[in-house]
Amino acid sequence: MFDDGISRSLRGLVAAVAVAAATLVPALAQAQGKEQYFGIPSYRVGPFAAGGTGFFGGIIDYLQYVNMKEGGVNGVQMVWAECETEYNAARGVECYQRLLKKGDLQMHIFEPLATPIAYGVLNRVDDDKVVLTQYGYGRSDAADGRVFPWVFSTMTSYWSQASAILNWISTKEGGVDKMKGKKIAHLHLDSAFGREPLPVLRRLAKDWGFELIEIPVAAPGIEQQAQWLRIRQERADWVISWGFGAGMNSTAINSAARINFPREKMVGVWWAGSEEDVLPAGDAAKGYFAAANVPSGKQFPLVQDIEKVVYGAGKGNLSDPKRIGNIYWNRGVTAGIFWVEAVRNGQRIANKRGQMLNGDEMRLGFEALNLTPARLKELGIEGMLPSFKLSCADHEGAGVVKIIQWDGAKWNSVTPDWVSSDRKMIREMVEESAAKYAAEQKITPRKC
Amino acid sequence: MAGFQFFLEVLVTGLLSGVMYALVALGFVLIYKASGVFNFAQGAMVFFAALSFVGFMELGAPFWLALPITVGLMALLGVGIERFVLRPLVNQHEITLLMATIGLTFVIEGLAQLVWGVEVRRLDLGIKDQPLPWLADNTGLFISQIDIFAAVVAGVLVATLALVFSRTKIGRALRAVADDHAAALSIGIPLKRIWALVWAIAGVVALVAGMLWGARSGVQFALVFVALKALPVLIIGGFTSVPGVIVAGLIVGAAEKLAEVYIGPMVGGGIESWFPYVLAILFLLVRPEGLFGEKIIRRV
Amino acid sequence: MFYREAGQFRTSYGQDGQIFPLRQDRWAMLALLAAAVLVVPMVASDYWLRALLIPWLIFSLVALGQNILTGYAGQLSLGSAGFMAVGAFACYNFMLRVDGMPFLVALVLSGLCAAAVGMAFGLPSLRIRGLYLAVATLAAQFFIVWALDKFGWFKNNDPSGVITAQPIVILGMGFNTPQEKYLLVLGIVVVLALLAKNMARGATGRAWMAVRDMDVAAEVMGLPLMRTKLQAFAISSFYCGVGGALFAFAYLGTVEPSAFTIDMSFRILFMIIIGGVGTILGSFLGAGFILLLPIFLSVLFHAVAGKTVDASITSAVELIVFGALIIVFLIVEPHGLARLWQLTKERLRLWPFPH
Amino acid sequence: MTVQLHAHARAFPIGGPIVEVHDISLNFGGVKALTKISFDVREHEVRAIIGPNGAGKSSMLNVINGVYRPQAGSIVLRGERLAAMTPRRAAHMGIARTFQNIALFKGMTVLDNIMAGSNLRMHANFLEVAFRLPRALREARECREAAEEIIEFLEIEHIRKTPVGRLPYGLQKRVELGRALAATPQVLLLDEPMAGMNIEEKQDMCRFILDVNDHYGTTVILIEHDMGVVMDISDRVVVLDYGKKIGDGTPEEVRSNQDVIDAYLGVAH
Repeated sequence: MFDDGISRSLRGLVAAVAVAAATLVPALAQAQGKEQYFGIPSYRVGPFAAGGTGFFGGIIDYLQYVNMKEGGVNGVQMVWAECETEYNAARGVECYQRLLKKGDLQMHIFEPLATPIAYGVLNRVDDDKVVLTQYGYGRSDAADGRVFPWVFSTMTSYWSQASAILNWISTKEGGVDKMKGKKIAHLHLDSAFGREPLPVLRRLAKDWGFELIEIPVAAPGIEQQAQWLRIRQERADWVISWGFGAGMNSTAINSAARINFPREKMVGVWWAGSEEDVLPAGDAAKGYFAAANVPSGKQFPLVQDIEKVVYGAGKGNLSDPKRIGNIYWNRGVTAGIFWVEAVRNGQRIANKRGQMLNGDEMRLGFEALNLTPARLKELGIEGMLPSFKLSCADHEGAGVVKIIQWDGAKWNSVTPDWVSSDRKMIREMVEESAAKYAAEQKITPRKC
Repeated sequence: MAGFQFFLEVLVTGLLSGVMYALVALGFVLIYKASGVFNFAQGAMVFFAALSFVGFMELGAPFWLALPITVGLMALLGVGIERFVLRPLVNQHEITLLMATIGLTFVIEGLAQLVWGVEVRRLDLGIKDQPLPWLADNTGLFISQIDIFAAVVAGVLVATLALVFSRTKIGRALRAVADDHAAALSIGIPLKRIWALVWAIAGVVALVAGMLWGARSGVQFALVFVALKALPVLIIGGFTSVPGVIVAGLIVGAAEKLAEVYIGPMVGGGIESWFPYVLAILFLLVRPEGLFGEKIIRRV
Repeated sequence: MFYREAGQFRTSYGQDGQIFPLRQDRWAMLALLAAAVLVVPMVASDYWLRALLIPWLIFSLVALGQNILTGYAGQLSLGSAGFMAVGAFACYNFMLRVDGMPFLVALVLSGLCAAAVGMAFGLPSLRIRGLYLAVATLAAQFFIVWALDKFGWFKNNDPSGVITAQPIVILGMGFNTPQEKYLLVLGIVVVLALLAKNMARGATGRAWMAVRDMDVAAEVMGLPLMRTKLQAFAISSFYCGVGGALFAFAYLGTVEPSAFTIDMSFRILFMIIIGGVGTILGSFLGAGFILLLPIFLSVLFHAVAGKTVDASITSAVELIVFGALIIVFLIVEPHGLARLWQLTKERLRLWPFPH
Repeated sequence: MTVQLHAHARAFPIGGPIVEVHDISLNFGGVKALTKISFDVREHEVRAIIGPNGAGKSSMLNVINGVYRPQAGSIVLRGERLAAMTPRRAAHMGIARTFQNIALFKGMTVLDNIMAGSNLRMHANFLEVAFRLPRALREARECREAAEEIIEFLEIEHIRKTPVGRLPYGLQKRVELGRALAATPQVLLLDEPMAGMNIEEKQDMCRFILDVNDHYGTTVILIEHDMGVVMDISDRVVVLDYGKKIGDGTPEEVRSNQDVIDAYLGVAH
């Protein structure tokens, strides 16, 4: 990872780092035997640390579980190294580069759970042969695998989510035809993330004839008085709360309470749908809805088994085991499942059973992701993930969400089955946007 | 709803938010007045204070116990900062001091997350964050109880501080220090002790602000950002004036809310992030020394 | 013994005014440059080039800009990241909308855009000074990011609200590999640093410092305060703008406006305070310190405690140590690394015969 | 103390009025600093302004080179009537000055301070400087040469490269004089050039002032407390008291002026 020659030629400048590098070598030495290596760019400090510790904790716990339960994938141990990104692009890129190599091991999957970092490495993954997964964030048009061979917006993109949320609202209202004349406020963080679903919302507003009220909130969003006064003045029927960070989301709920806006008419994006997002609001959050790509809870056999096997052996990653089964951790576990499934597929496809995979094989393995109902049952995660499969062209797969509701103590799924998005419409928009990107970047889409 | 009533509502909400800003800005002023340090760590102190308070309560301490403990802790923190960060830096350039306090921000943030973890917590002061029923029924104005509570607390706090400064011996010493360090020293005022005291007080003010903000939007890292809300208040009010920040807080709060509601939609909204700063600049161009700040006369 | 000026006489004012009056310094500098150009690209790993050296050079450039404004002209500003953003997005749009636009021209133009914006936000400096000005310049930081974020045109209406830098091609030669990008950035930074040095030690620099040290006296000598201050803002912003463009094109590749955070502005100011206010060298040292220290800490902590201690703890401790080190440094050497370097040199001159 | 006074014939005989002050009134928010002050300064002469503390001496200088703007009255500079003077205008019209409490550029070396003094003769813009184009280089060399000449004249070669902040008070005063001279002024305003100096330093300073006056023919307007010095080196003296002019004339005349004696010489100094 650190090159001796360079540390010599630059001793004066950064001898310090070189020293660190030296001390690091023993840590690398233990990388022997058959191991599949993963880099984990976590963020455990800063405004989003609550999510970071949960999500990356989940991934680590699952990898740990696979090792302990079945001795890895066909005997290949899962190993990983962690790096603190502070949810910051520059730090994230440094982590990416640092994690890329671990001794003679190579990183083949990168999941920063941070849009700025994902963008920071977007242009590097092709050369480095790294699969960049954006689990529920990032470019929606990355769903087009022909333009983005190495980038995956698995399993549901922002666009699909927006469409799915509206589908659910329409069913609550009693059908799409009932949506005419309704007022839906899109309360969003005033950033690229907040504006991403606008194309979908605007289009559906036109098609369905409801009125879309776009209300941005300046970061960090702990002041929303003005916005909610507007919502009240406009007499919105529904509010889609497209926020990020516990500060903004709990404030949104509180502010709704301040004007007696019914929480049962609020639907949060999945970054506004974790325990951390509603707890600070207290009782005000009762009845608040949110979209979820993964529901919370310990009812899933896998979750219970991880608690038994991993935490039972005191090898758990969460400092507070009470957080097992909550949204971010569950999401992390499923992300881990994607990785391990990709490894299984890769070994099968490249028929390198029980051997390490290289970047291309990992990519093929991920692209071959196919979670059939049977497979979900095997894994013990029925209802935790939808059944979906990826393909060369389709890097999104599911495009569905579950709607969950906060009862004051925990999240409950109000939709037993997954709410689907308008797959056809979204796909059109994805391909259009991806084509524009390809043209701008002079990329020739690959054939599928 | 009637246009004017809505305007009124926006205005009142804005004024009440302004009180919250002023509460944070107060800590800055106290320290700047006494030691000429622009303490950027105030935001982190707010976060740390609230987090500690909730932390102690989670450890089982009842409210009436957690409060004094946290007060003590904050006082201790303040004294410690004065002793180990600012005393060694005394007589340094103001930029150096500012930078030191930003470094301090990292330390406090790290400390808070190290000790209490990163989980988001809620703080229940027993006051509902819901509109006052009778006000809503009679006037149709929706004003949150906690905002009014916050306004009252802020008022009490300022009043007490004003009293302490004007009536007590310490207060007089404090004002002497604020006016002229050298002179204060010469008449035998223990400068260091005064500074330590001020830092302690600032710590307590941070606690109050932290509890109110925490009760509104949860006790969590985002609290450090309230400092950014306080800065424009500070320039408008003047770094050295307690009444200044109160008035400025009201101005900023009201102006930013009105702007967001009435100007925002025209430019796509979300202008709260910068509007107060632009307001502050315009203000400065008219009154470079701020609302109540001493006029700077520069002799040749 | 070897670092001695004995026997070196300056016979003309021209010689006396050189950047490196001492022969040894000139050689050392040339050697360093030669190594940077010839050796580094050969031996440096991708990690070093892409994650450390390129960002270090870019931030040195930005710190240089901040130093011109704050260190030389004495105007405390917290808008640097905002001006970087202007440069980055300007460069992207020039490349996008003018086909056949040469990269270097786009780079200069984006610098000029930043300079224009910088001057606009520098206007308050004519009435406000010190911390008040610092807080006022935050308006630049927030407003610029907001505007770039808000209006799709700046990002060619990308649905994700990001720009993806076009590939760099100069005279038909593409700069794609880390080595090539590193050399490009190095070249630009060296040239701009040289120009900055010339300004700083010339009449321009004297005017800046005069305004910084005693503006009334400067005015009485006939120095136009307004023009001098705005000039400093413009030049400083130009450097920030070019730095921002390189940040997008040679470093990150895909950027969203919110990547240019207020935190970045603070760190840039840190760079010059730690490195040395009013020194060119300090900008480089400071950028290295602020950029590499956290990385060094995290590498170190993972090496030492990575396997045993919970990562949440190490991350928090990293933060604490980083802040503490900065404070300690400010206490120990308020004049920055450059001053430290200067002192060691003065000792060397006497070595081995201390007086 | 005694200094050889204009023993030889002056290289620059005293000419007509170069600065005329007409009915200048200045007040800071009610407080009257100057009331209806009028006097003139002839070319090449050394003109002193004396008076007790708070007599408005410094204010008078500040009015002359436009730092303060008088409420009433006007200034005539080389026959040109100026209602409002600005510091820059004054500088461009050949007025340079030193300050009562030293206003040097603390962060810069002696050399840089003095070179900065001649900025009005630097015409190269920042780009020329950055790229070291011919004009910039030429001006830099000339500026340096001029500065060295002044440094030699003021006998401060040994501290050429020292940051002025580190210098003793007396030397700082001298450097400040040097910085003013670098502008090659026609009129030189000196605000208490000898305040807080010991005898030798004062003698040196007197010598420099007279030499400047002799060699360059620079008109000097100076404020000074030390009566001895004033009487020795100045051709004519204006006496101010509480913002009013109470005396004007040669040192001898002033010395014998009753008002002056009462108001000024009377009080112990």
